[in-house]
Amino acid sequence: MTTTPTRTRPSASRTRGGIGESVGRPDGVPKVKGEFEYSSDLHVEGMLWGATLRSPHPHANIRSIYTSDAEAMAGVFAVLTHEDVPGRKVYGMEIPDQPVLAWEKVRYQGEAVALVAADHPETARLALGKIRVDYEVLEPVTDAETAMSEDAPKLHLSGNELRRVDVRHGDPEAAAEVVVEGEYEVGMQDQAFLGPESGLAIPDGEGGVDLYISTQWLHVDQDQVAESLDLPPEMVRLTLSGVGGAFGGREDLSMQIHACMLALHTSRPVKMVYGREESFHGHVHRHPAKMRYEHGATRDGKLTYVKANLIFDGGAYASSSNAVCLNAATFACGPYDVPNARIESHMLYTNNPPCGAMRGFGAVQVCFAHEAQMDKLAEKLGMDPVDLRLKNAIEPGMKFPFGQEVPYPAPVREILGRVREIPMPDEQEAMGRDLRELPGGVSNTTHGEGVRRGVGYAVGFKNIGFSAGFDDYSTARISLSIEDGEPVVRVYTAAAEVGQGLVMVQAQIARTELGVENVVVEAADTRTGSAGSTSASRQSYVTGAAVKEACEKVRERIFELVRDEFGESDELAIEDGNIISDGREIAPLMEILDDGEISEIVEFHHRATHPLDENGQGDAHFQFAFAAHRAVVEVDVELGLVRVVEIATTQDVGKVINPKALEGQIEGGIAQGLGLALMEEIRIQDGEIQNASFTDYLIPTILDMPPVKMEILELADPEAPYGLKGVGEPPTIASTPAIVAALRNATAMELGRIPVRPEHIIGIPKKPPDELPQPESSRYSGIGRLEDRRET
Amino acid sequence: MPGYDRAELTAELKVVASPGAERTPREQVEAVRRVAGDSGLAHEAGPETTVLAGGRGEVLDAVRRVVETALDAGAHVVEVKVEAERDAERFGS
Amino acid sequence: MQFLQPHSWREALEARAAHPGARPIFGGTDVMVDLNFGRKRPETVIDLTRVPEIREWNREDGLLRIGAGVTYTRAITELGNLLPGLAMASRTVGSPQIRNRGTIGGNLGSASPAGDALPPLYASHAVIEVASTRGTRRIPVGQFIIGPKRNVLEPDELIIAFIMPEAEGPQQYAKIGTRNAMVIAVCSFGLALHPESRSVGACIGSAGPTPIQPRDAENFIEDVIEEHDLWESRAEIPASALDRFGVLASEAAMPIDDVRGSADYRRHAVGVLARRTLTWAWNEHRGVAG
Amino acid sequence: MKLRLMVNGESRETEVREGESLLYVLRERLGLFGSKNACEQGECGSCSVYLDGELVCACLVLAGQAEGSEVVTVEGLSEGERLHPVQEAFLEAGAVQCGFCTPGLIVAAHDLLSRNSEPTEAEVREALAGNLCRCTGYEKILTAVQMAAETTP
Repeated sequence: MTTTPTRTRPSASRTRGGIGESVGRPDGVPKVKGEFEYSSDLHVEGMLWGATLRSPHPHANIRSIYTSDAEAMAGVFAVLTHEDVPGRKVYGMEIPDQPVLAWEKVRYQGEAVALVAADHPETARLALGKIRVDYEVLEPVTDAETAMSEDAPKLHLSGNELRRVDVRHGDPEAAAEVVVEGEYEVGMQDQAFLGPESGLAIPDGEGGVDLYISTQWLHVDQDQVAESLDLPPEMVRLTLSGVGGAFGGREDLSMQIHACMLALHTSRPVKMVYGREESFHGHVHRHPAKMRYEHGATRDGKLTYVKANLIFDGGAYASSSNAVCLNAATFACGPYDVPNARIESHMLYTNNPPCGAMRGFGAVQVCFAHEAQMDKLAEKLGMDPVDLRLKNAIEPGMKFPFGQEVPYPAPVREILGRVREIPMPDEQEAMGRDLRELPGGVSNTTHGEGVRRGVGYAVGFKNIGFSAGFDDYSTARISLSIEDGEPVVRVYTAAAEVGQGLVMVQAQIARTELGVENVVVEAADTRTGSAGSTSASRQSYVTGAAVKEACEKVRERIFELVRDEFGESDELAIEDGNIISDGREIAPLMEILDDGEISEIVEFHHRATHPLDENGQGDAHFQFAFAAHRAVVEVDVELGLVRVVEIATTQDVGKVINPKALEGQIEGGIAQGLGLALMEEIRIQDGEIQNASFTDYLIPTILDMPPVKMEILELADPEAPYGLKGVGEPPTIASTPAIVAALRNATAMELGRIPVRPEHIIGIPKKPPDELPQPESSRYSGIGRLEDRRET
Repeated sequence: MPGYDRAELTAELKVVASPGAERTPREQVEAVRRVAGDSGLAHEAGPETTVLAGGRGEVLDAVRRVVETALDAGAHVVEVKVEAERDAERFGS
Repeated sequence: MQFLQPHSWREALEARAAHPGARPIFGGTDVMVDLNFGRKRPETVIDLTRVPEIREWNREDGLLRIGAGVTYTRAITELGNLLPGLAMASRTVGSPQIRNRGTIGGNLGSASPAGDALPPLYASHAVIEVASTRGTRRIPVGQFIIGPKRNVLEPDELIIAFIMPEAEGPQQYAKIGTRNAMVIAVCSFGLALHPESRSVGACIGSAGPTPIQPRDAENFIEDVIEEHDLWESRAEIPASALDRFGVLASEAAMPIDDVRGSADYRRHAVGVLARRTLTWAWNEHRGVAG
Repeated sequence: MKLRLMVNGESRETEVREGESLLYVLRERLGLFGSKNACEQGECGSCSVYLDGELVCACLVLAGQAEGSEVVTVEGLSEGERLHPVQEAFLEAGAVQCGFCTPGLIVAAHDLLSRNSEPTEAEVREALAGNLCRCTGYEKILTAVQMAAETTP
């Protein structure tokens, strides 16, 4: 019984595979056959292998680098340092502050110091061991508070405070009848995409280079690579290679400049592939945060004010920290009507690994805090937590604390009400169950003892697309032609498909608009104009709109041809490759086009957004997406082990483009939210990552993920193509606080820090380890330590 | 250098330290770095290079102060490259 | 790096004698991780997957003699009834892929305190048989592992088998992990009831430099069972005795703080696991569900 | 050193370095890129292959250990254009997003169904617990395996 894709909604045209259908992935067959080429699979004759020497010290000066031994090794073709950077020696998403290769100073463990190209990865690795770097090790600045203090060492010329965003709204000193305070902390989560950073750089023999790469934004890579190679952008051509997931972790550069430098230096193709340990050091992570909140309300539960002090650890370099700092400030209060607010959002440099974009981008951190506060307030008021949220839910026409009017649709009330209506999973007798349905699973830690059930709710929201004045436009070229007797539409964009299904959405839009079934979405490369970043849940909206408008232009030109030839005046349409005029078939496309090609390019710019003023006021965002979650958990309160029984969610998506792909985004986002709630954290001690491997950085397995019940709302956004909203990030925002709320419900513990560890659930106080375990004697988890690599 | 909140103006200043001056090349670079740092816009961009990133007005003021400091410290040559962000004019200015 | 692939046990011993300290490899679940991560790259590796003798297990004068090459999957499918404790522990190891290759001999070779197969061997007083061209010797498991990742194997010796009694009473194994699959033990506890010898075997895993047998806890509960003549009556063990057993077990633990868990938590959890596994095993002995 | 083995029904021979894993040999020497290198530690399952009929992580098998063995990779499960029911089901159910975990999951699901043709949901979860996926949240993968179980004769 194979289920055929049910057509949930009559698509605009009878052409199959349009908007609203669960169309399959065009790259699906090669992916299930293991023939899809990812950037780590690239192979070309005569290619060399690149490798990166990384600093073992979180903070040190470099006195000198000796490369002669490595250069002398057989099979080594190049050993490069900062002196070999042809152009600008620094790069960065917003501020050029990160060295391509360190020269004077290293600011985080894992920072790139030198490069090697060799004929075998093993040779390259051994060559790294032969490069001697004379470090003067310095005391690292290991947390954001220390970095803020006056006497902390200045990690960058202009000090350690990278950015501060204040939001002042109404009178934050307004009196309140009931006040709740709280301190909240979010650990450093990793994107943990499965495909390692990788790519292949091929010199074109005329000083230029072609780079095949996994990334989220070809053009921002191209600009930074061209700048550091001192080449005009046209001589640095990037093509998207198969991407093994991204979640924000591929927006910054990893090996792009490095591979191109090695390729140009050796005049040989160079492939670079990070292993998992190097990947943990080689990309940015989600910003850890320390947050202090104070909520004031009336006795009957109406919010009076919200005060929040947010401190983010941006790590050694800026990446996209500025934008995360702003996002957090604008979403600090949650989707509630808050008459008075004072928010301070601080972004600090430290010697910890650099942090940047990860799915949720600043909204995840503050949502954990404001939803915990709402539960604390509800408890103090003796109110049901959902009723308290409903009473304060923000609505279109109101003003966000940062001054922007809430645009329609903003269904906070509807999604909260509905998630509560979704039927609860039936209660199971704890004793005598199959081990796999108990906390601890087959590790046999309980047969039902200590198991308590908890239920928790949370609602979150975020901006879709880029904000505060940044114009993240997208470019699309559509070409319609006849190929061996068949009308074919080719879609050209530079938009990165990282697994989210954009290739399907682009094809569905083209089929819906042009009534042609045979649509080919071409490989993304920098020959087409920028499509902006595949992040901020924005591609279906912005690139979708560019594709839609370009198709409309092509369609209009066809109709002009039809009118010239047939003089038709009334409404024309194209269905199944034929021109239709109110039901009557006039002519097949082939006749109109014969062997010509119609091609149009569109650069779509969404509504302009504006920077915030010094009081944090401004129309900073152009679309908002909302999602509510309910989590049911079972906790073994004696051991602190957790089983998530079920997650129910309601989300407003404006218009369902591809039902199955939407469900995949929601279920995948919830899995990452669950991971942050229960197990995911990069543990750092004195600036050093303790768990740079999948052995100790745990992401949810299939045995950790509960069934998901979801209800989708389709309230069309008038400004968006087909009324759609971005869907990628909302599932990761409120799923985490919903799970923690359920844990609090089951255990009555404070749980102010995520990920929640068993120690927190059973109330073992968090105290620093009495003595640091010595490397050999008693440290059992040897894996994931950079120093061990230097023993060989 | 596109990104999220891109700086409207980026200025790259490279001090070509002159060996004969009172102050050593090292001191010339340090002097430049200190005054650049005080502008709140500066990052190191190479052994002798500093980059200033920010709004048009503040960057140009800082460039002037940095060049003056370099000359006072004995350097004869300061290479300056100023780059306006392609879409700068759309910055609601 | 030299790769040797003996096809008989004799050949394997000769290879090991010729290259003292050469690293044996069977499932590769530990050796290969070090190799892939470029850490310990041994001079010589001896692949034991083609040596038939260590893949067998049989009965030998009333005891089970299990080859070092028996994988976790086979421990589950073939030894599930004979050694339920070891089978339970094997089921918590890694994943199907890991269990199909990883061996109990490998666990003994790595001697990691977090090795899942180890507590059941301690709880049933297993003996490890090692051999070299000079001869064979047998070492009780408690004396075989002497420190984190260190055992008493001589540079020219290989582990051939481990010998332990078939389960004569209920056995249990429980392990704490911060995820419901594929986790290295934060701490674990193995327990075996031996009604015929009127003794209780227990072992703490991953909460000390080596697996630890909590002698005081064992002796205490054996005395309680004797005093109330519970082996025969199969009556309930008083709750206070079960709790005391847990306290004594946690006092025997010597945990550290590391990335997987804090020392205080490990101490607490060992106590809870000890009490619960004893409760389940005793209920099974009494023929009561739960 | 020389390595001779059967891969997807064909006998192959290639020169390997002693320290290389079977995964490296499959990918870089035999051009079979279907098995993936997400962790090279046996923690992610993206390199799952059959070795002499057993589901294993190819990254944890030393190349020499596969001498004379029979290896089946994801590329060996479909015949030409005809997909195996498990592959068909993964597409049908929407269980593929970035697809980096897909090859390992398909081999693991193939192994499960060959041993247990009607697995319960709990059995499917335990059998696939060694295959990490970061995009899908596993729901559609469970649906795909149930669908494949129903169609496999």
